[in-house]
Amino acid sequence: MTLVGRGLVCSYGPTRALDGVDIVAGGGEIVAVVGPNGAGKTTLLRALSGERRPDRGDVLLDGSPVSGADPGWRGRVGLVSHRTGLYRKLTVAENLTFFAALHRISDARHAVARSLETVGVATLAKTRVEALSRGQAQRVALARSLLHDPGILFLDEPFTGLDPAAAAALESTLRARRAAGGVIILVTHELRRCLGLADRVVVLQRGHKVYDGETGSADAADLLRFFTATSSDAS
Amino acid sequence: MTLVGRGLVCSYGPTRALDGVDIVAGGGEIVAVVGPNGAGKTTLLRALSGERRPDRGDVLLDGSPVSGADPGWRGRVGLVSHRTGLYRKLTVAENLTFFAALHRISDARHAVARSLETVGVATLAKTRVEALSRGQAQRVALARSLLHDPGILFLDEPFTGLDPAAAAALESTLRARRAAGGVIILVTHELRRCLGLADRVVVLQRGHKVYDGETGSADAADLLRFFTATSSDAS
Amino acid sequence: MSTRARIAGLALVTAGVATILVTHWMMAFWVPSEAAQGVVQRIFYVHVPAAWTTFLAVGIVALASAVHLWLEDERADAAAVAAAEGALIFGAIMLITGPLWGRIAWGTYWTWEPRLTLTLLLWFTYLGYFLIRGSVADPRRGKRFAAVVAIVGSLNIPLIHVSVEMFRSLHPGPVVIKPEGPTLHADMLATLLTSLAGFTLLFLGLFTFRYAVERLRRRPLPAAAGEAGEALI
Amino acid sequence: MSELRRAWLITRKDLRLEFRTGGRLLSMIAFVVLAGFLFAFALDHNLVPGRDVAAALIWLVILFASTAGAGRIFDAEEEEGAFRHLLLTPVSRPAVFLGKTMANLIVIWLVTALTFISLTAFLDVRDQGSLTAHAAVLLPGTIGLAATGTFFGRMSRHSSLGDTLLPVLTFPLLVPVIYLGATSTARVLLERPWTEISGSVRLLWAFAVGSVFIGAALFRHLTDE
Amino acid sequence: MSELRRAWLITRKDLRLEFRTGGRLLSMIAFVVLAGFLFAFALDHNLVPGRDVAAALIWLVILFASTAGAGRIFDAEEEEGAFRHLLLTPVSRPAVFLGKTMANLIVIWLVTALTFISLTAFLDVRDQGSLTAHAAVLLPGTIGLAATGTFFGRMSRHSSLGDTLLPVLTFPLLVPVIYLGATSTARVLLERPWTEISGSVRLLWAFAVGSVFIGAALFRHLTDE
Ligand code: HEM
Ligand SMILES: Nc1ncnc2c1ncn2[C@@H]1O[C@H](COP(=O)(O)OP(=O)(O)OP(=O)(O)O)[C@@H](O)[C@H]1O
Ligand SMILES: Nc1ncnc2c1ncn2[C@@H]1O[C@H](COP(=O)(O)OP(=O)(O)OP(=O)(O)O)[C@@H](O)[C@H]1O
Ligand SMILES: [Mg+2]
Ligand SMILES: [Mg+2]
Repeated sequence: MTLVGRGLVCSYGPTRALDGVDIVAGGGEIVAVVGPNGAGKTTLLRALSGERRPDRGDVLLDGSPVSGADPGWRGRVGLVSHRTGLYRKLTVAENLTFFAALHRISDARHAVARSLETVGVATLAKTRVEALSRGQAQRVALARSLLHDPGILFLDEPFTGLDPAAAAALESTLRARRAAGGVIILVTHELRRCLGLADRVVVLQRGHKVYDGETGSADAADLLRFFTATSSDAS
Repeated sequence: MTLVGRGLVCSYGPTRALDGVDIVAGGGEIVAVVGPNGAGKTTLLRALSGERRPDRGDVLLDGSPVSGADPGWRGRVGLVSHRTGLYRKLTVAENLTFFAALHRISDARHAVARSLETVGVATLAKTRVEALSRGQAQRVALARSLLHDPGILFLDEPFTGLDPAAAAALESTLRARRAAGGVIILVTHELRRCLGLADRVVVLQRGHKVYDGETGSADAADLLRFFTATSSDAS
Repeated sequence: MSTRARIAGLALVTAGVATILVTHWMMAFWVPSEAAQGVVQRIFYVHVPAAWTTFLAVGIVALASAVHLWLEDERADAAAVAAAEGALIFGAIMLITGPLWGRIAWGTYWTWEPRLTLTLLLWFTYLGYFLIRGSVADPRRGKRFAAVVAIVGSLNIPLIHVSVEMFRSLHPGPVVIKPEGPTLHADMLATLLTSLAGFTLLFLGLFTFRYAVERLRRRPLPAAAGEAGEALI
Repeated sequence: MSELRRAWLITRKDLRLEFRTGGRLLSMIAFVVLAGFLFAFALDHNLVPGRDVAAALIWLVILFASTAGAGRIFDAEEEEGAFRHLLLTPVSRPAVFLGKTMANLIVIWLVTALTFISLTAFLDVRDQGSLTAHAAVLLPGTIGLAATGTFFGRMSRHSSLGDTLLPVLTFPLLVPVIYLGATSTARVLLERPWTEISGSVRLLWAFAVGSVFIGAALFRHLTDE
Repeated sequence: MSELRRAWLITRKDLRLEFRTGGRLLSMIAFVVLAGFLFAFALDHNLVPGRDVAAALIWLVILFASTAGAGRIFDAEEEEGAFRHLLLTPVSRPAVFLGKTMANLIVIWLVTALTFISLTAFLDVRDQGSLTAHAAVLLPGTIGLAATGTFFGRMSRHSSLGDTLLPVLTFPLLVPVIYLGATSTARVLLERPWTEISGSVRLLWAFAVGSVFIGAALFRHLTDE
């Protein structure tokens, strides 16, 4: 399984958030996407997941184009975004059960319980989301993205608000999914963590890809310098 | 200048989010508050800032009680919270000018320009907040909290969404404010950063304070182990 | 404090009940019947004092609530709660006697005309007063919230009073409280005032009792060791 | 079949949110009852019999419920950005549209029922017209308005231009519906024979079926970027 | 003085948000014009002259504007949690209340003006009553409704049960206002002498002043926890 973004261009009105970005993510690989604020990372995930059709370029899975209009594709994708994407007035369990049903999960109750277990909030199942702390809500958002066991995961700063234990648990979950052959694209600002966790790192800057390489290679340290040196302004 | 929270108890219905917490923060000191998700860190900031009156206990500044009902106190406080607290349909400059005027800042235009400069989003002044990336919005939220040059800063995971450059800039801003004698209370999950930056660290767990000590002392390493070991569940 | 309150409450309730018994005697044997309605009109001596006592109680709730909001004094809140219960009780008497009278005078128990509707809403507001205290998560916030409800709800009283003139209304207009002075037979007025005195005394007695009980309930319990230690910090 | 079940899941979720929030429903209830009061007291019943304004008032309230609903039906979806996650599940766009329309419709029905009660209480519009006949007129009318509300509600969320365009777009659609509905209801109130009404009702059904189908078919253009 | 200036800043900010969002204003405009249409077509003008329902309709629309506004006036504040930051500035609570009430009021005025235009166009209510007299009635009425709307709008945000109580609390306050307003406007339409109206207008002013003052005084209990 290989996910490819080819020549992706995305604009918001006059702003070109992505300006011809190519990205490849193989199965069993964690690709980290880093870059200064406003570089276009979130936009890249939106384009890859099919949420937003790119103005130019296409997204291919194993060579054939995919689109957000295709339910088959949507069923294989998991997403964590900047906001939790939960209904505040519903309880944790109601939220997850709802999404599980839309994902046609047969044994929804069991899937919900298991995914809550994974992120360590099983005892909060009957709490309304509005009564959760930031980190608890983030855990539930993670649980939702894993609910249907998606082959392809898009994670936009998933460590936001997680305490060290939850972050470690998430890391090991991601490692396990990598071992199972999943495609994982991870946006983060924590360079240390991403160098430890990811197999490859892509650096975006003003909508362009400026670096793409293995994290193990010697370039990694350069990358860190390179990245911190050039990102002094977010605009 | 010394800010003291004494015997703070805060409940949300049956949930006791804070259960008798004492905290002291002197001028020229950065106090980090850490702890697992749901430990009560955000609630502690809400109680200290006067946004929520504690069920029991009180908050004292230099020995005299303060309350959110007192405009004088509110004028001295800066706050960054989990959400940006900006108006999405207003531009960055409109947001900041509005808050500057409510803070009775005489030269609002200049103050706004300067604080946008500090966080590196000066060129985005005329952009609406809804068109910002997560990190750009976080920078604006930081600019707002610094606008009126507050003596007391409450920062709830202020590094969320910031790229390494912005995070470094924030660290140096905080150091400068510490040098100027400000009180800074910083909630974060990034232990490494907080050990490097803060003078003292307070660990909360299930609404109780379980540790309080200098970051420089030998206990810091223990603390790290202690904290990561006991925070396996958020609920 | 609490013994004194008990004695005062008992005295007031006794006086109230005695006066009400006198009223009943007056109603039964002394006061002349009204020309148009006959005997039925005598329910007037229960209905109107009940209404006015309700107003008094609501006034006390609003006043005490305002004081509570202003000074955050627990005693004011206790007084508000005690008076609010009185408002519910005497409001219920008014809302029961009114329809009974209406069944005979108007041929219907109830109609959606302004005074009746507003009176019913007034009663619901003070039912809500209790619901809200219990249902807001933070009890202190619940109290303040209820106080706001009580104050806003009390604005209803002047409206109820003038509603008869403002709208086309079935309900009779003022016969006692009006600029020209009462237009009521002297004996009827005397009976009414006696009854009013009885209701007021009874209300004040119940109020004193309930206030004392509320104060007792809120006194911090002789706490377990841990609790007490915590309170000392 | 199973897409219909999923649509129903969305309806149930929306209704749950609606009842837990309360805001919209309660402000409508307040509005309906106050409207009843207002017309009951403000009109001189010797000059204007309640029945004559009842039909217009019923449709005004239905219009209000669907107008107010149109903007708000997507509020809870956007609160924490849940809608993009909903759209990222394999659920089909017509199912999303139907689910939301159904939720909208049920709220409109509740408000309509309340309007009848309020009118009976305040305007003395009692025992006028058979309930079946009223339902026969209201059913297609409310379905049409609910579907249009959902569609344009999403449209106004979707683009800032859509918002400004909204009245311009909705008017030509809504005016005939409201007109047909109000005149039919007035005739039902006067207990006129069904043949006088059936033509309008047929048109209302055409509008209802049309807006549901067209809405379901076009909805994906409002959700997929 | 300077608190008033700050209140005005809040008003300006709210209006700016209102116009940039458009939703509320536009759905009200749609509603107003459709209401005009509806009554124009639905009523038999030989039986019911437009003038007789015009007064009730005007007040119904004002009521709608303030009811719909009541819940929504705090929506933009909560979208990204801005309100707690606003409350954390040294601005006084009465200033916040006044600022929001003023914004609410201006929107209500716009909608009212539009209603007059729409009624003139559709119901043939032309040249009836002097504009000054209409304004003299509408001014206190709308002030009172705007203040009540702001107050209860915040209250319903604050507690879940408060929401359920809302209609019960608002009714007794709103019913007399609506009634006084509608009857006075009707008399202005009939060009009755001012003495027939002045009593009601005085009561409306009492309500307006009372609700602004009480709202300003109690608002802090709805904002500070
Ligand atoms: C059906 C439910 C009724 C309710 C809720 C009700 C309520 C009230 C209230 C609240 C008052 C006090 C008003 C004030 O003094 O400002 C009052 C007074 C009075 N009611 Fe009723 N009432 C009802 C039925 C009736 C009926 C059927 C009659 C007689 C036909 C009646 C006759 C009176 C009279 C004579 C007064 C004293 C008026 C005055 O002097 O102010 N009521 N009622
Ligand atoms: N809805 C929008 N409308 C207009 N411009 C937008 C919008 N969203 C993002 N942008 C702009 O597009 C650019 C890229 O945004 P994007 O959110 O992809 O950045 P990012 O790399 O995710 O940044 P961050 O690290 O801050 O999350 C930024 O300049 C931003 O201002
Ligand atoms: N509005 C609320 N209603 C009810 N319970 C709440 C509410 N907010 C927080 N809680 C509960 O109070 C506890 C403390 O929450 P708080 O937000 O203070 O935690 P935190 O330490 O900031 O956690 P995090 O690291 O996840 O941000 C949690 O158990 C949470 O579920
Ligand atoms: Mg981003
Ligand atoms: Mg927190």
